Amino acid sequence: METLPPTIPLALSLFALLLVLNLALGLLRVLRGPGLTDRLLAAQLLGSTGVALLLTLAALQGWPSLRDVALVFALLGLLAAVAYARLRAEQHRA
Amino acid sequence: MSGVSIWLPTGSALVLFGLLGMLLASSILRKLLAFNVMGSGIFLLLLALRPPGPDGVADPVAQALIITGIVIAIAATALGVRLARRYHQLSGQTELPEDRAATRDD
Amino acid sequence: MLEALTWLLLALAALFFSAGTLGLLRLPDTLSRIHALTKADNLGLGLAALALLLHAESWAAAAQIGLIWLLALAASATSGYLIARRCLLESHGTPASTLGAPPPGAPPP
Amino acid sequence: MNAIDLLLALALLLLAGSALLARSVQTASVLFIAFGLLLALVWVRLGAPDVALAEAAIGAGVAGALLMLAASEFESRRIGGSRAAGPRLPWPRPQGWRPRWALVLLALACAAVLLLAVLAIEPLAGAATEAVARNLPQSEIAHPVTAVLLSFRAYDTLLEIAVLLVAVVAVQAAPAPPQRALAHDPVLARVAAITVPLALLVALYLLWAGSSRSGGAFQAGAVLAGAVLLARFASLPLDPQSRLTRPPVLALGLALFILIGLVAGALAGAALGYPSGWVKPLVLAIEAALMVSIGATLVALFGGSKTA
Repeated sequence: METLPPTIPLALSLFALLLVLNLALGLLRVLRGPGLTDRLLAAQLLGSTGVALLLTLAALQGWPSLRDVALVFALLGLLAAVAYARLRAEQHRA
Repeated sequence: MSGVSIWLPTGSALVLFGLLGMLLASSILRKLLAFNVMGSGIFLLLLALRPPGPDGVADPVAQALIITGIVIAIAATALGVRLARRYHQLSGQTELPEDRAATRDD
Repeated sequence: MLEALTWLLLALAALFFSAGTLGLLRLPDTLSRIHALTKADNLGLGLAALALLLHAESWAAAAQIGLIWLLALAASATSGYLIARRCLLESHGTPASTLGAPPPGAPPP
Repeated sequence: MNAIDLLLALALLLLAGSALLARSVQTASVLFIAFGLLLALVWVRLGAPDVALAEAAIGAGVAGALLMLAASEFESRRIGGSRAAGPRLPWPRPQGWRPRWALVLLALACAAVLLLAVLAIEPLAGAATEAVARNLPQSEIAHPVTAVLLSFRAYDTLLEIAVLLVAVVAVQAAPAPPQRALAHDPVLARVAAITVPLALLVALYLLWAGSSRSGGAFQAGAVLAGAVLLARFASLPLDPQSRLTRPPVLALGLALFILIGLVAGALAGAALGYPSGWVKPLVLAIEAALMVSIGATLVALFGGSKTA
């Protein structure tokens, strides 16, 4: 966006890169994680880091609609965890 | 250009993963999951072949096609899942007979 | 001034995100890892949201960023609770009799 | 920026591979949700926020929850020990599948041919983009993707809705196994009581946003379905009689689309056309009906509800 002070895009790009790096490293751990529960943390990780990345890219590229994607991410991260926990709860009572 | 071309091998690899999953997995649900992965690979190829314009926004026709594709994929997946659940309810199995036979022979 | 503040906030956010990832990589058990992920990452998200608020193009955009942060906070706290609960139940073997018992008001499972 | 793309691509392949190789189908479906969310980020990087919205809501949210439901049903009976199919491990099979080399080679060959083919294609730089941009003023819809979906290629969307309706009819023809009622969880109920109305609001917002920027009936419908499913998991009394998934609601979108397509089309002189000056209200009306029907369809595809 043209209204941003000159060094801000640089800061945002660096931040975005760092977020993706965190995401990739975190995923490695989640995939190796022994328990089934560890795997669900992948969705959690994408929930928080993904939202931050989307907000950053929205500012960086000047696309307001990316914030809408972030909104949907935040809502659906919850749905995944809830579905998982509820359905498994059901299983253990069976 | 170089930014886009990363996605061509990625999409092809996803298609490969999906194909392998559909051919080799014995559980019906795994096959459905693989079907979805394969579809995602195809969508990725579709969009990667239409590089974004100068404003960075991708081709609207390709976007509309992919949105349609995602909706059709969920409809097919849901139908498959329902049939699998019904099959499981009636037979107690999670695999189709021919897949069970194939894995038993190995 | 605004620029320096943005850099500072983004650096802090990056620090918290990295701390969360470090916790995810190094902490020994699942419950600790949930803790690292849901706490550190959300603080990072809050700081990043604050930095981006400074550059929001309108009040509506700023409100939306705030809403997203609140929503992500609630979602991750709830998911963290649900996942941790499930994790506890599974590690205790026979869950329904001990920790998984429904509250008094709930219908029998 | 290329480093971001590279990392995203690697992470995407990693997630896809581990979802397909996961020991239990439940794990696989959890990883599939993460795969969908990551893919949504990739769509953003490719400049397709509309696709990202649809992927996050439908591809990750609804499809993942659907697979998860079936997986938990299958594996619960197995763990419960009610199966008489002989001794089994708690998970289906240690690796899930055994490689059969001829098939592996065949798949590899197919993928190699595909890769060579797509590498040989000269990317079509913006031919369709220009055509859409040229005709956009004439369509009276500000957002190009919405214009393609509801004006330029409206017949595509019409048939898509018809396919959805056929799928839901087929799904309802195969009765779902009865589902166990979920126990009440006070924390979840309180959070959902705030989140569900917010999600309904987001659905309306996406519908409205679709006329000028990313968003539209599909994304809004998927968020609507997500809200209803969340309410169901939290045992909230939203739609307790399952009125939403009755046939009239499911068919509403297709019916209104056809009706407006014929009536307005007759006035405009072409089937599925809109008379000038009326485009925006008509498209919004169609999209609103589509949103309700798509949301209802996704909920119906998910299966029968059982309230506590």
